[in-house]
Amino acid sequence: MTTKTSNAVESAASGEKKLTKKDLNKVVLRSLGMEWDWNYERQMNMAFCYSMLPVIKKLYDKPEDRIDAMKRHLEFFNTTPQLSTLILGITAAMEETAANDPSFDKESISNVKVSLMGPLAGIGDSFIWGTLRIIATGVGVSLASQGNILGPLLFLLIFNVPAQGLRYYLMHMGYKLGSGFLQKIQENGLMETLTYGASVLGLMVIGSMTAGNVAVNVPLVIGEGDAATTFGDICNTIMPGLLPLAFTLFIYYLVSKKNVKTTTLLLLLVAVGLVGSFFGILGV
Amino acid sequence: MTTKTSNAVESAASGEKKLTKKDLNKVVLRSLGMEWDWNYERQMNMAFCYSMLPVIKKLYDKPEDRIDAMKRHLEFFNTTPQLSTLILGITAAMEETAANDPSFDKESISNVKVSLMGPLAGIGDSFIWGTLRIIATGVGVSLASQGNILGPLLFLLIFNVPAQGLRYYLMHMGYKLGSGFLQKIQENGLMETLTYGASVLGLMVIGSMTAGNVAVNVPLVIGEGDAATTFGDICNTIMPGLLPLAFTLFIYYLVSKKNVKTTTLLLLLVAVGLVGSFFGILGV
Amino acid sequence: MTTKTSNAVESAASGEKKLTKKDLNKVVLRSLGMEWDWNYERQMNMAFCYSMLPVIKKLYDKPEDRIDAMKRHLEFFNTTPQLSTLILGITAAMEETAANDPSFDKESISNVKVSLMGPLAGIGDSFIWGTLRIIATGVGVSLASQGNILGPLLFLLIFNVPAQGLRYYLMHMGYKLGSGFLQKIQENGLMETLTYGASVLGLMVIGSMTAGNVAVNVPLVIGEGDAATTFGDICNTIMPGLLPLAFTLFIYYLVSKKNVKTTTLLLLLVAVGLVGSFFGILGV
Amino acid sequence: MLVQAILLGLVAMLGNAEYLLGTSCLSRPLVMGALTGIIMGDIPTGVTLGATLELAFMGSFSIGASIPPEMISGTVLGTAFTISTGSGLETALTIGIPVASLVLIVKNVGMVFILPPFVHKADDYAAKGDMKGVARMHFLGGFFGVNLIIGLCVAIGFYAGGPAVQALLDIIPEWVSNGLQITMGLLPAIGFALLLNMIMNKKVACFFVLGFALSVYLGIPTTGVAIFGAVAAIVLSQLQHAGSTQVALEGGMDDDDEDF
Amino acid sequence: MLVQAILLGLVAMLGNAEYLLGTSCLSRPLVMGALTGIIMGDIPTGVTLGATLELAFMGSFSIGASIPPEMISGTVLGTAFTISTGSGLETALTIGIPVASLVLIVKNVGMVFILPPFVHKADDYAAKGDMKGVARMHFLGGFFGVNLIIGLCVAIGFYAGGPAVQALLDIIPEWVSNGLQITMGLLPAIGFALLLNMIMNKKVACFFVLGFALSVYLGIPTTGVAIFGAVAAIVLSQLQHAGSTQVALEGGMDDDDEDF
Amino acid sequence: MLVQAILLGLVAMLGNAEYLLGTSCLSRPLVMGALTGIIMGDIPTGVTLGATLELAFMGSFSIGASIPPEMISGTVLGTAFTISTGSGLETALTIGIPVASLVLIVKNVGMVFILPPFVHKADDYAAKGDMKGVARMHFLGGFFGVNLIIGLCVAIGFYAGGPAVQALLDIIPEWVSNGLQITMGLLPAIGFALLLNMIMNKKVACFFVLGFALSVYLGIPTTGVAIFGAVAAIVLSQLQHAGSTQVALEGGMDDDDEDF
Ligand SMILES: OC[C@H]1O[C@H](O)[C@@H](O)[C@@H](O)[C@@H]1O
Ligand SMILES: OC[C@H]1O[C@H](O)[C@@H](O)[C@@H](O)[C@@H]1O
Ligand SMILES: OC[C@H]1O[C@H](O)[C@@H](O)[C@@H](O)[C@@H]1O
Repeated sequence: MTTKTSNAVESAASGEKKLTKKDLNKVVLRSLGMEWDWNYERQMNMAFCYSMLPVIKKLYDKPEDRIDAMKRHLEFFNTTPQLSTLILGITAAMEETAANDPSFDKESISNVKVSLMGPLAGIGDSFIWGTLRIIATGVGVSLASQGNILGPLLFLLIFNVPAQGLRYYLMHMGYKLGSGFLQKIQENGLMETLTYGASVLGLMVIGSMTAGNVAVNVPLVIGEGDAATTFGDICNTIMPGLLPLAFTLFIYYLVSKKNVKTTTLLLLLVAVGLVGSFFGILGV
Repeated sequence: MTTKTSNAVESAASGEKKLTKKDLNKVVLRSLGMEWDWNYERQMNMAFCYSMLPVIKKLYDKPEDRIDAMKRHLEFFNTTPQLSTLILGITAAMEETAANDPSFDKESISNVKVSLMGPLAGIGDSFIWGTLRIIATGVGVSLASQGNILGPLLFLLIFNVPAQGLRYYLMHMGYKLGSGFLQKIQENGLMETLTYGASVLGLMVIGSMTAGNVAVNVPLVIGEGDAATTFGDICNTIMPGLLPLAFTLFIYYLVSKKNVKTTTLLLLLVAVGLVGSFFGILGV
Repeated sequence: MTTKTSNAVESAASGEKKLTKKDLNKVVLRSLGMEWDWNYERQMNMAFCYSMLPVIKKLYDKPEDRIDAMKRHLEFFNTTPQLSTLILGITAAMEETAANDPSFDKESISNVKVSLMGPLAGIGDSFIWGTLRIIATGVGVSLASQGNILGPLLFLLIFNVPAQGLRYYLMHMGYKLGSGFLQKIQENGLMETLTYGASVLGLMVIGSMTAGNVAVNVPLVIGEGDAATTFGDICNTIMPGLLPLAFTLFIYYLVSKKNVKTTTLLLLLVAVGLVGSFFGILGV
Repeated sequence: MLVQAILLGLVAMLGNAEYLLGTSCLSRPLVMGALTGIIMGDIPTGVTLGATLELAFMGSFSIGASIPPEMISGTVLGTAFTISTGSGLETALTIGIPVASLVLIVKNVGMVFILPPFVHKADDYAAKGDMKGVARMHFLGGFFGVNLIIGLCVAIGFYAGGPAVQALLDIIPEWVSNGLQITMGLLPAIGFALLLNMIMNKKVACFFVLGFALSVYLGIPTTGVAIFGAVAAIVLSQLQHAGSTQVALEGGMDDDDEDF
Repeated sequence: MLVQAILLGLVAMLGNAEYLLGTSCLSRPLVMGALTGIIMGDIPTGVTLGATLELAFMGSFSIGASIPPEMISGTVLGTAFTISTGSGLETALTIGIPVASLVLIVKNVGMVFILPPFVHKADDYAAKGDMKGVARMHFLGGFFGVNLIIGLCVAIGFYAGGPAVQALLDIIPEWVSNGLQITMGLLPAIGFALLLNMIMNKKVACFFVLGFALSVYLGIPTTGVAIFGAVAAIVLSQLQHAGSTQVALEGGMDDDDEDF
Repeated sequence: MLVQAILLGLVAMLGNAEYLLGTSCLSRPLVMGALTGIIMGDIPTGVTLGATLELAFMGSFSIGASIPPEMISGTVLGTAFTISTGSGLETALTIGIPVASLVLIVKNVGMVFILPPFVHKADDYAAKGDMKGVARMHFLGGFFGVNLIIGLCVAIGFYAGGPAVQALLDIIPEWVSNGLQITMGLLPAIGFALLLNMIMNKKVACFFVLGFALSVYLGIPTTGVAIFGAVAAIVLSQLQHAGSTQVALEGGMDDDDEDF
């Protein structure tokens, strides 16, 4: 906070860099393409960097600073796209501080990005895909199934008014958070608490979505006659959904411990599906 | 504690004021009318003050002390009536301490009253109205529906033996708490913990009762034909009971932030019901 | 830890006593009879002591030390039998430390035994009896009900491979814990945390098993005609399963506060069952 | 006829006097129905109708400032007319329920216009140190502000007779009676809001939502939520004071004895 | 006949010897039924009856000091008589279940009168430092106190024959057999009470209620409760030690590595 | 015919362009069906088929790296063929669903072989400080790597005609299409694993299991779990910082004001 204030004073004297509302709105606009070139390697990295370009241009003059910043923002990034502006806003604010305060530790920018994108995705996916989309679909389908063209129109409206409104709002809120609350929180050592809380929420949501969206069926028959059961049913006796849970944790293990690439996993799962289907071990 | 003991020593010497069991029983008797003149402005205030009169008379001799005490107990009060004696007991004990120890901060009496009545109401309403009454009704109705006069009699017995027994017991327990445990707790700074725990329990119970007792139906139709749904159903997709929850929180907001009076709210809800019914927006 | 290391150094010099893998395996073998002479007085005490004999023989030379150790291990012991080796392992490691370090407080051995056996039983019973056995039974019955002899065979395999595997594994893990982690934990004052966590889990599991396995039915009719209910149903209105819960807590009270012997309780329950059945108060 | 009317009025006043007698549930239909039966000379029918109306009003009880339908008048008039005309169960319901809504409005008029002056008068007496005055206001306020009104409604209603009451009820269009019923569903929100206002602050607000969510998602009844709530309260209180001396909530002892 | 009786007695003793062989579930009806089938020369029927009785005794298992019905004798006699008389499934149940209750009583006589002397004798040997003596008591106690008794019950029962056993069972009035069954439902409470006595103290008592409530209100099976319990245990342990070095329960490491 | 093929290709590209336009759900069957209807000259049928396919693809959405079936091509071709041949609802489904699985594979070929070079090229530009270059790679990568491919699939598919597409689909044996559907069920695991990789560490891992268990044991939907999760997050954060200054998560204030 003190840094902030003294900077503000400095800024009157020297030429302190300051992002305007217009700059932030440019970022909002660019963020619309957050999933345009989503790739298996670093996911939203290009779109994130592209969204940050106006900020980078405004804040940094020296080429090496710009190169640095671009590299920083070409790193892995992924979150619920409509809410990505929250992190863009926070990041923009932190870049601003960094541009004006040479002693600012730029690594903390990446840290904040990384620590927020996961929980935000967990919460956001549940809200955007699991709730908002379902409501919009409910209304849309109920009209469209009668051939009423209002169906798709209302669908788009109900989905996008809150979603894009949030996108806009979160950018500015993120910027404010980034330059005020978040710095205070970091000074007070509360960042850890915040991430902890967000992780608790995010993980629970991911757990619930895993239960609903990952499907692993093993219709392998055990026993004979009326009393016969399947391997899948026996697993469900231990815990309902044990197989999807174990499978997801296994993939997690491959990703986090064995550093298996996403593309490899993709091909692997196609193979597993085909082989499992061929031998009748896995079912739909 | 030390104050207490030294007071006890003093009392042998000087004329220390001490409430007897008989005094407390008088209060129990008077507490029976706790809801007799329940009013929208300060709810049980008159009955509470009336119940405290024997205590005030016994403990204070000077008119200004009595006036002070009466004013104090004519303030807002509300809790589950059958359990009100818990707070009466605690309050009586604190008045006793106050009467004997001039340095005692009398505001703390009001504080304890206020901080306990809410949680006690939450827990008590659930027990008295939600559980005890339902059990008594169950037995009573099962007999009465055959025309058996034992039905209403057993109903009254099953309800009142525990309810009024509790009323008696809580008075004396409250008095003991107020002169022992509660003071110790206050000295140890545990009062906050106690209120915290009671609030957790009380709020959860109120939340549950809100879910069961507030009814907001919006049968506004959206969509056409087979796929049509109502506004209410869409809200339930987001969260079952979202409307009653939101409505209750809105009323809470009016009460706590806008200081809207209870009488106003009452008239408002009558109006809302009538208007909603007239236009078919709200349903039974 | 420091004690441990300095002992290790000593051991090179003097003749320090050390348990080998072979010794531990002997204990595993003997632990198979953990329930062979289970008795109402001290439950698994004889089998536990018998299992520890090889350890006692190896570690102690002086007769008084051996007598001491035998007495120690003839005390009350009970836990899920297949998992008893965890505690045997820990105990063996602690005896080893005691044998080499005269300043070691031997009472802590009994303390650790006592504080771990309860939570382990709670968790273990749920896993071994509630989960593993049910799965094995499911598979076994589904085959056997067609007369297929594979049913009982698979049943035994599915149950015993994990159960006895665990028995073996836990012995060695227990030994390692007892000579490393557990001592560190005790030094760090984390033992309490560990017991706390284990108790939380153990108690929840016992609570759940109580709900599923204790049956108290009171078919006493209250009311007449169609509206009649039973005493049991009224209790279930307060809380489902209130009677089994209250009954279990009452037995607990007899056991823990009144020190009623298990044999007495046994006879009591037979009497209660017969009398209740005779007068029609209790039902199946 | 007049005597019966007066007696029924007194029964109704006795019902409302439960609030002077320990909130002892005298006003419930189960009790009022039986007493009406005694006055009308047909106890079994009175008791049976009481049971029927009790089930109908099961969900009506007062929480905080939410006042439920005025069951007393509903029950007494519903039961009395059913017995006097010898008609069936439905009559008790079709008269009792709308009467209860209607008299609630009359009762509220009393509580808004008649009762408050007594409350303010009590303040004056207190300021003068007049204990007797405070006590007097307490008794008179409740009597004139509520009790008498209900008695009058019942007595007059019965004296006017079933057809007159029915005619009055028939004037009311359906959307109004529907509207009043909707309001009955909304009213408890005031009670809960006032309770919340007494307890809630930022730190604990989430527990209100938790209790609500437990009920709507898992269908746990309130007693069940109270059990889960008690566990939460105990554990969280312990954690809050971890490190400092722990107090056992139930027993008020300073130390945590292991042998429970 | 005599030979078969002796062999069945040995089968029963083998079943009970599961307690010498790792509590390996040899005594379960599924296994006992199959072995009885072998002795009786009709394996498929033995196996099938074992499966039937296993389902009937599914809920019977020992927790703490609660001893379930003596399934071994019930299964062996029930199966043997069914095969020898060539009757249907029901016979196995109608004989097996009451026999199991009856022999449980006989078994308890052994555990109350015969076993304890061995336990006390072991104390004496220990006091003298006689390891061999302690070991001997261990083996003999289990054998004479329990194992042999069950074997004898089965052998004698089979030798006496189905009608005799049936006659014995028929003497028992219905309220007695009902009463014994009620007792079977109460018995587990002793087991749980003893477990509680080992773990419970004021601080954690609420978790017992929590586990119970989760099961009765939400119908969560025990494994499910164990999962929720594990989460609670981990989180609460962490919180208790917040501030001080946190220990990761699963791995026993001192620090909390972020890359799991 | 050719013109329609090109227009349908453009509609498909517009659908995929939702990822340039705020992930605005343009690609959903509900929207694609309507637009296809416009091009094919039968709006009501297009809208209705869109609704049908929307329901079929309800569970298909992208989480992390799990890519759902390529609904755009499925919807556009399914709808277009149904309208052009005048056949019933089922046609849209029997063509739409397998086409979506098939084109997903083609799309993945693009994402695995065509898109990555653009990503790496962007790194080079960044290293040189060339902002325009980075921006260019962003646009071109998405266009050539994904967008164009989908457009081509649709245009070519429609031009080849229903029978040709059907023939292509018929070649695929059942175990393959089954296998692909199984894979669709497995794919989300990658998405969740990547999310977990971003958040999970030893300390909080149990909450993943908790969320899962709440859903499978109690059937709570994800929003419900989020509500319970929010309560847990708030309470646990508070406890973690108990003692030190407490921060109210929602408002960012330093102190805990009692009047909420
Ligand atoms: O809510 C506490 C309390 O408030 C009012 O006094 C009445 O509604 C009572 O019935 C209730 O118990
Ligand atoms: O409860 C622990 C343990 O107690 C006794 O030893 C037996 O009932 C076992 O079956 C059980 O596992
Ligand atoms: O999970 C976060 C995010 O990951 C990817 O970017 C896509 O699957 C999005 O749909 C999703 O919201």
